[in-house]
Order: sequence, then structure tokens, then C-alpha cells
Amino acid sequence: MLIRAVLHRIATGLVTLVVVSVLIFLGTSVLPGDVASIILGQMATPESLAALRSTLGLDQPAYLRYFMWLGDLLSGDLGISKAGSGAGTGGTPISEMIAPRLANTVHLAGAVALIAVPLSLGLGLAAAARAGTRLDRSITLTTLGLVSVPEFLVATALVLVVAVYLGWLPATAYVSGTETGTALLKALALPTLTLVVVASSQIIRMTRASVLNVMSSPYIEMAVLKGLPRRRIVLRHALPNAVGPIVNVIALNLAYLVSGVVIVETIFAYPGLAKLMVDAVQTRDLPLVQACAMIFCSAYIVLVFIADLASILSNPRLRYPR
Amino acid sequence: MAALLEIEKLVVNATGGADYPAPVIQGVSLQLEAGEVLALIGESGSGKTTLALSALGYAKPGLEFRAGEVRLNGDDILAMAPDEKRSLRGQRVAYLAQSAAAAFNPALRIGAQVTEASVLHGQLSQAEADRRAADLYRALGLPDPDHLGRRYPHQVSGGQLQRLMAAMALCTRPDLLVLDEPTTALDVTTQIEVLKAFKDVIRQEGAAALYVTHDLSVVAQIADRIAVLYAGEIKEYGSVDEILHRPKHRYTRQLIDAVRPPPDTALGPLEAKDAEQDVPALEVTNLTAGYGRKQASGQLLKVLRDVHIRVERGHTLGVIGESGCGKSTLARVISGLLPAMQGEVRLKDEPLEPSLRQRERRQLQEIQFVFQMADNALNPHQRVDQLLGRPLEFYFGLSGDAKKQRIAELLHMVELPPEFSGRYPEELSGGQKQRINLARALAASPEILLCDEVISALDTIIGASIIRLLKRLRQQTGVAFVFISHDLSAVASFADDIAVLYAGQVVEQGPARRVLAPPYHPYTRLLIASVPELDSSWLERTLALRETRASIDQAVEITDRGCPFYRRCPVAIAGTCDRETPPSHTLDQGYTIVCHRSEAELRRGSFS
Amino acid sequence: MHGDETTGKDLRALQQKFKDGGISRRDFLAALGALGVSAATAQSHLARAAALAASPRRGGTAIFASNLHGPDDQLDPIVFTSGIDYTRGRACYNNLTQILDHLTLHPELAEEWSANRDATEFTFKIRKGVEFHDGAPLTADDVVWSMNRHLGPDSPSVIKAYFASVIEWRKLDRYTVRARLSAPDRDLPVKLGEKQAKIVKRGTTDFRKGIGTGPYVLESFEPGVRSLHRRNPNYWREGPNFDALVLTAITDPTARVNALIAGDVHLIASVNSRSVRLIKNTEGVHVNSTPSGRYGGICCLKNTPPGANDHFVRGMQYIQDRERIVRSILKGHGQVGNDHPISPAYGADHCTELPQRPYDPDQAKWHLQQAGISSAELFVAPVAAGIVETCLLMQANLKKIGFDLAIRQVPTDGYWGAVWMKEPMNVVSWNMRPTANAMLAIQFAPGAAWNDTYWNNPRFGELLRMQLAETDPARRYGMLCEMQRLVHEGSGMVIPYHLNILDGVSDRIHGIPVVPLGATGAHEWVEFAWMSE
Amino acid sequence: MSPPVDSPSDISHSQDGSRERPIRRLRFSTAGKTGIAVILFWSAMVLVGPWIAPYHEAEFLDEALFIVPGLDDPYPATDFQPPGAVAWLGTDYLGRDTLSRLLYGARTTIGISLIATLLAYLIGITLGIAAAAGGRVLDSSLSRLNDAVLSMPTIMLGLVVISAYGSSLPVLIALTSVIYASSVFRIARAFGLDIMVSDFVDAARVRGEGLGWIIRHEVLPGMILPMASDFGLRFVYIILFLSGLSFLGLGVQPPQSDWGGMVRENLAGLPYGAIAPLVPALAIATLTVAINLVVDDISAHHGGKLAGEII
Repeated sequence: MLIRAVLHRIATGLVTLVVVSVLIFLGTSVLPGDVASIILGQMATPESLAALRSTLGLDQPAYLRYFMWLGDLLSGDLGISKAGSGAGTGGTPISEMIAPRLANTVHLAGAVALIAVPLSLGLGLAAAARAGTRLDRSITLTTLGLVSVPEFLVATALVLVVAVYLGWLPATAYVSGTETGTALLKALALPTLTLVVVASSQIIRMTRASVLNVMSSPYIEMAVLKGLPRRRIVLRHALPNAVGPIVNVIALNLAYLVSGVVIVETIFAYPGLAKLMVDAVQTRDLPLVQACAMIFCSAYIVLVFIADLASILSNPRLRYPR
Repeated sequence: MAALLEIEKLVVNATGGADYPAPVIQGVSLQLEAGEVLALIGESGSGKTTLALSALGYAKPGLEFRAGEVRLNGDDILAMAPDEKRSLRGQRVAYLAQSAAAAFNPALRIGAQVTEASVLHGQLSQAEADRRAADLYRALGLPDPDHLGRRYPHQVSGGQLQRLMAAMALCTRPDLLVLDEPTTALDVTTQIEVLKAFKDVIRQEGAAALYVTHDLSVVAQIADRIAVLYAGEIKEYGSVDEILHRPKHRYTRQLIDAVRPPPDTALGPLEAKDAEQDVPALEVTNLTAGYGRKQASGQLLKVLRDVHIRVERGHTLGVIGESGCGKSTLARVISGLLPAMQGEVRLKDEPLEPSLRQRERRQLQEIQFVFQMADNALNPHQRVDQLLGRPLEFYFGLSGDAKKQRIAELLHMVELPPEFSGRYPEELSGGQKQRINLARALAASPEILLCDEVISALDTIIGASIIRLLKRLRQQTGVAFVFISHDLSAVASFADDIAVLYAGQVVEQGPARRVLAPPYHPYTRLLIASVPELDSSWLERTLALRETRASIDQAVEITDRGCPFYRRCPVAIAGTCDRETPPSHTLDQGYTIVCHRSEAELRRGSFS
Repeated sequence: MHGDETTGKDLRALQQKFKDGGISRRDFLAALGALGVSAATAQSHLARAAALAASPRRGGTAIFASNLHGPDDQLDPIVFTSGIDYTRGRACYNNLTQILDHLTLHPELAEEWSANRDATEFTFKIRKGVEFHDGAPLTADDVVWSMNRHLGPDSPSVIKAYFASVIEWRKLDRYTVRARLSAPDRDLPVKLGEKQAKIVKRGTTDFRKGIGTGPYVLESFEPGVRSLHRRNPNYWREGPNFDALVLTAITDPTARVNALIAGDVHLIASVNSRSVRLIKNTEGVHVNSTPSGRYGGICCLKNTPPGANDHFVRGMQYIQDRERIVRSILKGHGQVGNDHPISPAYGADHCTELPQRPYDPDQAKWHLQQAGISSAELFVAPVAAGIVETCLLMQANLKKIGFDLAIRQVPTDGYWGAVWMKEPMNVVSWNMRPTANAMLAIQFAPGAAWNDTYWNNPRFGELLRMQLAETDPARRYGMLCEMQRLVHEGSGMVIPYHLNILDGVSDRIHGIPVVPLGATGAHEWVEFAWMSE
Repeated sequence: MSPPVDSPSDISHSQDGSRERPIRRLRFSTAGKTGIAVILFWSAMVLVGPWIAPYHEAEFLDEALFIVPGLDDPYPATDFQPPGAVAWLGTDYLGRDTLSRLLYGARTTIGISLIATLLAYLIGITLGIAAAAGGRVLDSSLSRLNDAVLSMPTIMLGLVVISAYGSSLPVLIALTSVIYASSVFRIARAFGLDIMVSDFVDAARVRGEGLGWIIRHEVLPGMILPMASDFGLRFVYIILFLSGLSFLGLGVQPPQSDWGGMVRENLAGLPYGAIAPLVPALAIATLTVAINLVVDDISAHHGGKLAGEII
């Protein structure tokens, strides 16, 4: 029963990926212009464009390129980007371009998750446990307020105060690419802080909501009537039954941290994957766009899958069928 | 000595004040001596649960204590600080909720939940607590006491859970138990054992108990004294004996009248008509139905196997059986909601398509379905007049005044004032909803009403009144009923013919007075024996019977070989009943028993 | 930037002296420093003074943040289009000729050159003993191969128009090459100083290694992230000063400035004029504001309505509140434009006689009424600093005189392919070119590939050719002046302003040459600037 | 409730509904009421904003307005001016009146978000019910497609679409509504599946009702209210999404003002302590908080289920 549920989830995940790849193909194929026209930009002439296109091998029909790409993808090859090669014949393997960016993204996301998840769970549970009290209300309102502030405002404000005026931390992450140890931590501090603010508020709200949801069920009343202290009721009796939605929202936020943090990466000049995709779109580097998009979507699907798994495992009915 | 529990002039209000016309509890006082069992009896909304919970110093969300005192061994509970209350709850006063299924935390192991309180209150070490729990399991007659604790709630049966909750409550050796309708949700056969278990354990633990229920005959078995609660006030208060035999207050009398007399040969069905020999209103022949995909025979779960039933015009067929025996499925198949796998359903001799999609509107109109839970069966977002109006438009194209008038008639038929047509379901009480539910079915002026457990969710009195209503409707409209219930006495009091369903098979079928008189099918006998009586000695008596003892809380299992009742049957013939499909004895016109035992053996009555 | 009107003249004088070898490069710089041309601010003034006082110090790693980068970052010079590319190019490669302070021409890989009388044949002597980063010696073959990449219809070179008249490059001997032209072009040596005219190793196919003769050896290159460069130990001339370079970009303007202030980087390109005050008020950093020929403008296509109507164009020109644009949009870091591309920064080539077109709503209203047009649609992309704001101001002012200008803003990517030269009204930005003729030719020559207003004036074309053949400075200037007047009066271009180049610089960086052709001294800082303790 | 008296009528009545059932009506906490007040205020601004605005949103204030009598500076700076008599909320980076832009912006911002949200619901609910009622094949295909859309980073989706079709109000609205329809779909489908198996739907089916009627009369009414709790949150997400687009220069196009865009375009003023970027941010915050306060009350009324939190 458990196995069947898991297998089913995996299957749907794979199907979704295929749909995604098609959507990506359709999506990228509607983009006007191509990498050649972007490279030459204002200085493009029909002839020079034609010339560059042929050297870049852009003169095959789109669907052909798509299937070639899909084929390569299945054989684990993300393809070649024309990055840096100019009119030359060379090109950069996309895997090479993505690897360092992916690493950066994972670092950042990891750092944020490490701080945000425990923090938000704590606050969320506190709010739920003391529902209706001043503590609860202040937490709820603060999170609401933060939810409603545009990310880039949070980021810029932080930079101004911490980096520009106080000069405690660098304003941008990772400029020289040679940072290590404390320097690295310092470089990561501000972007991490920003994203913690952004990600936490949602998890907090969700935790509170779903725990409160459970708090109204008879077995919680039973626990109360057994004279259990509040901490124990919330942590031991309510939380295990609220895991589902919470892990779900955590997963969604992690997915966002992987793929949605363009703004933060831009403001802190942080060479992450999201910014790479934006650049790739703007330079019509289609193989690169497709590769990034696939990574993002898979990340989402995998994370959601893990969340599902967690909530399945948290449910004894599925773990121990009668 | 001072009473264990003293409640004095207790007043409980709704916090939202204005929402309630009156306090939920208005100035109630009562006393409870150590070791005695006091039953709080009253209909839903009478405030009995609220009153009981005050013994734990707990008011449900939305309620608050306004005035009065609740003293346990002299100290005032309501005045206690939160910590004091906490150490009181679960330790000195323990609570058993109505539905164990809901009250057990699905995510935690049973053992942990049973021992939790005593360990947390520092009474016992975990090890000691586990041992104590095991003892309680044993005392409560639970299977495999030493490993039961490692299981999760969903892994044990409802009856067992209910007893496990008793263990959970008793684990801390409380002075006072508060039991909130602990057996209402159970099948009759299960109810006996649970009652028995409670009774014994309460006795040997010497705990006092507040027993909340609406069922007098249950009270009769377990209580020493009874407090009759109505509209937040105690109407009558006295020993079981006084209340049962010399009720003073009108409402108490109502309660007693509402208890349907136990069916036995003495009482036949109320209006027994002889089956006219013309075409039956409804006939179901060798019907087999189930869930799951047809082709994948492996997964296929047969819920009904080879069922024949016959409903004469204007007659009532009672279908009785424990939960899970497939009686609701039968109704769904007849209505066409669940297409049958084999067999056919004939309406006035014309065969019906298995699935309702292919049935004609007229056929649909002639068979109406009254669902078990009025709350779920009535769309909360439709007003009564919409609910009743739709079938009128749909089948008869009524509209405007004609429709209004008909709606008024229907409301009258179900004894509700016409102004109800403007209300939403959530503004109605359970009984009123059930009446609307009926009225909607009647709106189609059907030939046949399928009533699925229409009273099982209702208080005794209200249930009784619904039955009365049904009888009247049967006379007025001449509609035929398929009346499905797990409550034998309800069926007995209403049905002309009875079909006893066990594990998806009809084991006995015939005119009510024949079915309810010897010879009995062993299962029918068990059912009859299990119906509680208004007599304190009933529990002991009935438990003395061999067949009830023999079949203590065995899970119903659906077998393809032999007799499904084999494992519970006190007169089972090893080697036969478990191998061969039992033969069907036709004792006379339309009366059959399916059993390996001969009619003579069966007729020999009680096997004890 | 008061006093810029004078700058032009002084420049010409100085340049003359310099060409005659009257003063040394350093004195020349000093003189300029005194003129305060490049010194837009007190800090930079002091910085420059300091730079001149102290002698260049070796060492340090300079971190430079440009404004744009992406996966399309290039190391193939002939398709260089962005500041980060130019800077990397400057670090990796050399040109034959080099344009330095105030557009003065200097030899680089070409020791010397000579032209025949009618300037249709140029012969270049290649410097001996120059090595590529991989140790291979530089020879005529490399030069010929590199320069020929700009020729032929199928060349993707972005400056092939410069060399339209070049028939071929030929090797005369190991260290001599000759270019044969179909038409006279006295500016050829100057054009060879352009950012794309780099000399690469013969037969290079993969440019990502950045193998050149330049002052720095490419160590690593991540397109869209950064590149690292180490000092070229056996560079062919004295310098460079930095041990290493980190070349990257921070696309967000605010973030870029913050990075400079916080000390994460030492140089930033294209400072937002609104951030100048902030940098000024901060210790340890300053802004270099260098007048240039770069401009943002509005193209009204002459081959289609509404631009085809001269009155309409004139109306659009009169509605430009040029003073206010420079004042409050550019915050003073620019000059009023006069609807032709040759700004005072072109020095000698700037036509000083041409009257300035004023902001005159009534005139505008009259002309638009004459045109009988009361609404138009303008396609805008943020292709140049201040252009979007300018269009918004223009829109607001037009509204006042009852003209309804609809603004359609589109993303920059794809703009050049989809909008520019296609939509009847669109915006454009042009970088400064090394000579006025080159600039005018590229944008206004009849039938030129980038004649983005489709303005066709035979006389203008005539003048372009004559001016390239002309030797007498006065007559050349006269022709330039007439061409500027023709554009000013006839073309569909609205040029409200010329931009200053705004570089944010740490006070530790000194000796940045003043070359208005591009950011940070047209990227010449890479070789000549140095870092103090 | 009077204690029962001996009269048969009373008996039959006392049997059912002897105690009047309280009618659950939606009650607003003080917080909720404040929320409503704020929402009403902004809705009013949407209606009348442009008329009460002191200037046009695109108008560059005349330098003359800022001349300080004492100093003889004929051309004082007009950008990032502090609040004053001329501009009550100061001016923005181009010397335009922040207040006026805020008032005009209310219409654009709230307008777009509202339309987009409504569309998102229309699409999401329609498809959600189709999936819930339309059988296994339709359900799974719709669900997979939906998952695919959900799995795409919204901002990237926006980037691609806008790069392809340019940024105009219709495109923005279509884009956002599709993106957010996908999350509405999930919830709608869940609710739909729930209701489709309820007894009252069975009751309608045995009556012989067609699927269409069942959906219109039995399923839809039950979904609308609980999903309303969702509405507020989506609305807010859409405002923020739009501001995110403006950050990448893809949002509402100038001179039209939308609050997110206003924050973005005035960021440069932050170091100078200009309030231009803060005012619109504050506006967004007030609206968000207000909406959610109301939402919390509504969803509390519906058993505290905040379906909307599951994006």
C-alpha cells in the first residue's frame, strides 16, 4: 500500500517532467530573435546575422533542435552553449556553465533553509500554542507585514544599513569568487538574511494554520482532558497530525529558493542559477534556457515528491495497513 | 462523609451570549458518592455533556462557567489555577469520549496514549504504566494484552478502541470517571461486551462514574442513580428503580415510552398484513454486488452475495444486520447508484437497468432513497423550499403557487410548520433535518422508499417519533418501504417482513412475526438477545446465554467457502459449516432460514 | 559642466601641440588636469593630481564591475558589443593603433604607418619581438588574418562598415602589412584603434582562451560571472601595473554603487546620475564624469509617417526641454544635444557655429499643427541612460500642448532586432566613434546599414567621401560642419542630450586616461591605471 | 427555552428542535473590522483616486514650484523632495507627485490584481471541477498539465511570456491569471472531489439530475465560500508578483504607476532618505494586512481552514 502510493507519486512526477519539457520547448520557441541577433545587437546586419547563425548552427528548424536536445538530455548531456565563443567554432558545455551556478544556488538555499525552517516552525508553533494571545497576534501581524513587502525593498534596505552605513558586511556576494571561510560566510550573510525574511513568514503562517486546524479535533480535547501540558499537546499530539501541509509549504519555499530568487541574486550580484536563466532568456541562449528550466522544474517536482513522502510516512494508516 | 463530587447551582453560558436563547446549564445541583454510578440522561442539546465536563473544570470552546461551584472531595474545581486543573484532569477525574475512533490520536501508538497521563502526572514509571495498562487490557477482555499497546488506533476494531479508552481513563486510578455516551456508536452485539467490561472494571476499581447517555435501557444496566436532564435543568433525580418504574416527570415518561419493547414472540409486528399475491412492488433476484473493478477479479470485493428479496406493495421490508453486513450497499444497488455485477432488480415486474444513467425518469421517481445522515444528505446551501421544490419541478414540472402549495403539504405531512420552508438545514435540529430528508423523498410520490438507517443517528425519543411518522405515511400514501437498520427493535416495531443480513448474505427472511419467533437462525438469536432491556438484570442474564458468550466481539469476515457466521456460531458443526455453503430451509410460504442445522434443531430454541 | 564650450577649442590647440611633439604625454595630461576637463568633481581632480604627482605603483588586484554581462559575453573581438567585452579585450589583446587621451592617436602594435597621397593605400610596420600569451611571436600573418576577418559580406564583424572601402590586407614581409582601399580614407589608422579591431593569433577558432599580445593573461573566464587576469610577465612595453584583474558586472545600478561604496570593487561603469551625489558624499570613492559623444535619441523614420513629415520631426525637436533633461534627469552629467551626433567631446570636429535649438512649446505646437498630426506611438527601451525619463518628460510636455504621445516600453533584449529601424518612432543610443566622420557615416550615409532614420541626402553622402579624402584641416572642418548642419536640419533624429561617461572610482585607483570613447577611459585603465596603498 | 408542559403539540415539537439552533452568522473581530475599513478606503481610492489627485500621474512638477525665496537658485532640484505644501507626500525620482501617483496607482495595481485574481478563479474553478467531475482520464491529464505549470518558476514564466509578447495590461493580466489559476485549480479540484462523493450529490444523482445541474446547484455553492478565504491571499501574491516583474522592468509600463513599480523606480532614493520608495510599499502592506485580517475572520468562520496558504 505504502509502496504503491510512492510508486504512483514517482510515475506522476515523471509524466509531469515530460509535459514540462514540451511546455519549455513551446515556451522558448515563441521568443523573438535568437542568440546571433542578441550577440550582434545594434550592430547586426542581415549578412552578418546570416553569417553568425550558420557558424552557430542555428539554421536548423526548431523542432529538430528540440528533439536533438531531448535526446542529449536523456543521455545526460545538457548540450553546448555558444557562450564566449563569439564567431569562433568553440562553445561551452552547458553542464560546465551550470555546475558552479548550481553549487552557489544550493549553498544559498541551504543556508536559508537551515535558518528559516527551524525558526519558522518554532514561531509558528508558538503562535498556534498561544493562539489569540498577544504573542500570537504580534507574530501573525509581523509575518503578514513582511509577506507584503516586496523582496527587493527588504534586500536594498538591508544592504544600505548593514553594508553601506555600518560597513559590517559586503554589499555584494561573491564578486571576486575567491572568498573562503569567514569571507564566504560574510558574503552570504545578507542574501541569506533577506531570503530568510521572505521564506519564513509563509512557513510560519502555514505552521500556525495547520496546527490550529488539528487543535480543534476531538483527540486534542481528549489530551487536554488528560491534563497534559500545552507544550506536549502541541508538539506530541497536534504536530504529527499537521505535518502534511507544513512539509508541503516548506517544499514549495525551497523550490522557490532554488528557482525564484532572481531579484536577490541580481541585487547581491550573486551568480546563482536563477540569474543565469534570466540572462539566458535575454540572450536567447535556448539550450541554456531549456537546461535551467528543466533543472528548476525537476527540483520542484522532487521537492514536492519528498514532501508527499514525508506526509505519507507521517501517517501510520499508510505505514501500517491493518 | 462528604460526597465525592458536589455540583452546586452551576450555570454555564455561551460566550457569544446572544447566540443562545438560554444558559446551557441553568443552576443545576447534584451530588455523587464515592463508588456510585450516576447516569445523566437527556436528549442531545439538553446540556448533559456540558454538565459532565464541568466535573473536569472544562467548558467546551464557546461556553463558559457563569456561576455555581463544582467540588471534588471538597476543593472547588472551577476556582483552580490552570496547573491545579491539569493535575486534576486525567489523574483524579478521567474522561471517556463518545467516539473512541475520534478521541484516539491517529498518529500515536495506543500504549503511549493509554499510559501517557499516569506517567506525565508522575504516578508511575513508563514500565509500571505499561504493566498496569496490560492488566487493564486483560480486565477489559482485550485480545493479546501484552502487545496491544504497540499498535496504532486504526489497527483495532471500534469495540476494542472503546474499551481501550476505558483503559486510558482508568490507568491513573481516578476517583471519578466521566463517560460520554461510550456505547452509542456501537453495534448491539458489541455494545453488550463493552457495557459488561465497563461495569466490571468500574466495580473492581471502585471508581465513581458520571455516565452520560440518552438510552435508558443502557442506563438500566450500569447506573445506581439517574438524573434526567432537560433544557439545562434536572427534571428528575433518583435511584434507577424509582426512575424506571415510578417516573414522576412527563419527560421521563416520554423517555421510557420511547424505549421500544424488546421483540419476542409475544409481540408480533404492529400491522401484519398477509402478503397479497399480485406482483411485488420490488423484487431483487440472486443479486451480487461489490466494489472494485470487475475484470480484476483479484481486487474484487463482493459485499453482497446472491441476495433475493421481495417487497409487496404497501408493505415494509426490514433489512437488519451489523455494520458492514452490506445493507447500505443493497440500498445503493436498488437505487442504481452502484450497478450490480449479477442479478436483477425488478420494479413492479419490469426489470431495471443496473445503472441509474440508463433508467427512465419515471422509474427513478418511483424509487426514492432516504439517506442515513440527514446532515450529509441535505445540501447546506439550499433552503428547505429549494430542497423540496426541486423534485417537484424535476418530476412533475410544478412551479409557482402549485409548487409552494405542494411544499406546504409536504411539510405538513412530516409535521413541520410551513414557515420552515425558508430555513437552511443548519438552522434545523437533527430530527427536523431527517423529516425534511423524508419529505424530499415523498415529494416524488414514490412507489418505494429506501430508508437507510434513518433513525440510527437520532436520540431515542426523536427516533421513536420518526418511526411513528413513517407508520402514518405508510397508511396515508400506501408507499412500500425498504427499512434498513442495525436496530432490531426499530425494525421489529415497523416491518411487515424482515430479512436478516450477515456478511452480505441473507441468513433468514420472512414475515416479521415468523422471523422474530423460533425457529431462529443462530445469528438472529444473537441479535435478539443483544437488544438491551429496561431491566437492570438484563446484562447478566443475556451474557449467561451461550450464544452471546460464544460470539464475543468477533470481526465479521466475508468468506467464499462455507457459512459466513461459522466463526461466531455457537452451534457450528466443524467440518461442515466451514466447508459447505449452508442449505436454505423454506419453512413455509416466503419464510426461509439458511443454516446447516435442521429446522428441528433450530426450533429447540435457546441452546443453553 | 560649465566651461565645456571652451573645452573644445583648448583641446584642439593642445592636440596640435601634442601631434607636433611640442609636449610630452605626461605634460599633456597635466595640462588637461589643469583644464579640469575630466575632473568633473573635486575628488577626481585631486585623485588625478595625486596620480600625476606620485609615480605609478605596481601591485594589487583591481576589481572592476561593469553594468551588463551574460552568457553572451565574448572574447572574440570582432563581435564585441558590451563594456565588459571591451575591457576584457583590452586586457587580452592589442590593436595596431591606440587612441588615448582626448582622441590622440598613438602607435601600438604598429610601430609606424604611412599612406599614399590619395590615402588609398596604407602600409603598417609591425612591432618586432612581441609575443602572444602562448609564446608564439607576432607576425604580419597574424595581423593580416585578424584584419581580414572584418572583410567580406559574410563577416559577422560589427565594425565591418568601417572597412567597407578596404579591398584587402596583404603581407609584404614578416613585419610589414599593407591595406588596399577602393576609396580614400584618411581615418583608417584611427578606426584601427577601435575596440573590435584587435589583433588575434592567426587561425584562432576557439576564442575563449583569450590568447593575445595584451597586458594581462587570461586565467579564467566564466561568461556572465567574471574573468580573472594575471599580469603578462613579458609584455612588450613597460607596465601593466596591477598584479591581477577581476572583471565582472553588477547589473543592478544601485547594487553596483553599493558595492563600490562598501569597497567590494574598485571601479564601476555607468554610474546612475542619481547616485553621483551619494558617491561624492562618501569617503574613499569618487566619480569621474567625462563628457562624451555618446547619446540617447529618438528616431523618426523618414520613409514613413509621421516622421516623413518634416514639421512633425521639428515639433518633436522643439518639445525637448534639453536644459531640464540635463539638469534634472542627468543631474548635470551631460550636455545639451543639438539634434546631431557630434558633441563637443569630438573636440576639433564639433561644429561650434551651429545655433542651439531651444525648448519652445509654441514652435512645437505650431509645427505639429502644420503637420496635422495630434497623436503618435513611441517605442521605448532603456537603451541609454535617461532615455526613458526623457521620453516621459517629452510625453508630459506634449500633453500640455494637446498632443497625445503613447509610449510603448519593450524589453531591451530583442529590441535591436524587432523594434529599432522598424517601428516608425523608436529610441536609439549611439556610442562615440573615434572620428566625427565615422560617426556620421555609420548613422547617416545614404543607404548605410544602420541609417536608422532612413534619411537619404545625396549631398551628405558626397561630403562624407570628400572629407575622408581631404587633407587641409580647415576644409575638413568645414565639410564636417556642413554635414552636422544637414543632419540638424534634415534628418529624423531627435538628439536632446549627450551623456557624460560616469565612472565610480575608488580613491586608491590613479592614472585613468581620459578617453571619451567608452567607460573608464575607454577601458585604457586596464593598462595605465595603478593602485595606491 | 421553557420547560416542557403537558400538551401533545408541545411534545411533538419538543421532540425535535426543542432548543432553537443558533444561526452561525459571520462575525468580524475588531481586527477584521479595521481590515474592512482599510479595504473600503482603498476601493474608494480606486474609484475616485484620479479625480482627487492633485496632479496627473505623469506630470513633471514645475521647477518654479520648488524655488526657495531665500536662495536665488532658479532651477532647484525637483526629484526626491520631502513632503511639503507642493507635494504632500514628496516627489519621486523624476520630480512627479508621489501622492498623485499613489492614487492613480491604486487603480492600476488593485485593478489588475483584482481582474487577474477573478480570472484565475474562473479558470481554476472551471477546470478544477471539470477534473473532479469529468472522470479519470480528464482529471489526470488536467492535473499533470497543471503540475507542469506549477513547477515552473513564476517569475521565469513571466519573463519568457513578456519577452515574447511585450508588456501590456492584457498580457500581464492573462499571464498572472493563468499562473495563479494553477494553484486555484488544485484547491478547487480537492473541494470538488470532496463534494462529488457527498450524500446530497448522490441524492441528486438518484433523482436523475444531469451532471451540469449537479455542478451548478450542488457543487459550486459549496466551494465558493471556503475558497473565498483563498482569494485575499492570491490577490496579494499577484500584487507582489507584479512588483517583482517591475523589478525586472517587465511590469506595468510608464508613465502608468503601479505600487510595486513605484517602489522599484524610486529605490535609488533610499540612500537619501527619500520616502518615495516607502510610501507605495506601505500602501501595499496596509492592503495586504487588511485583506488577510478579513480573510482570517472568514476562514475562522469556516473552521479555520486556510486552504489558501497552500500555494
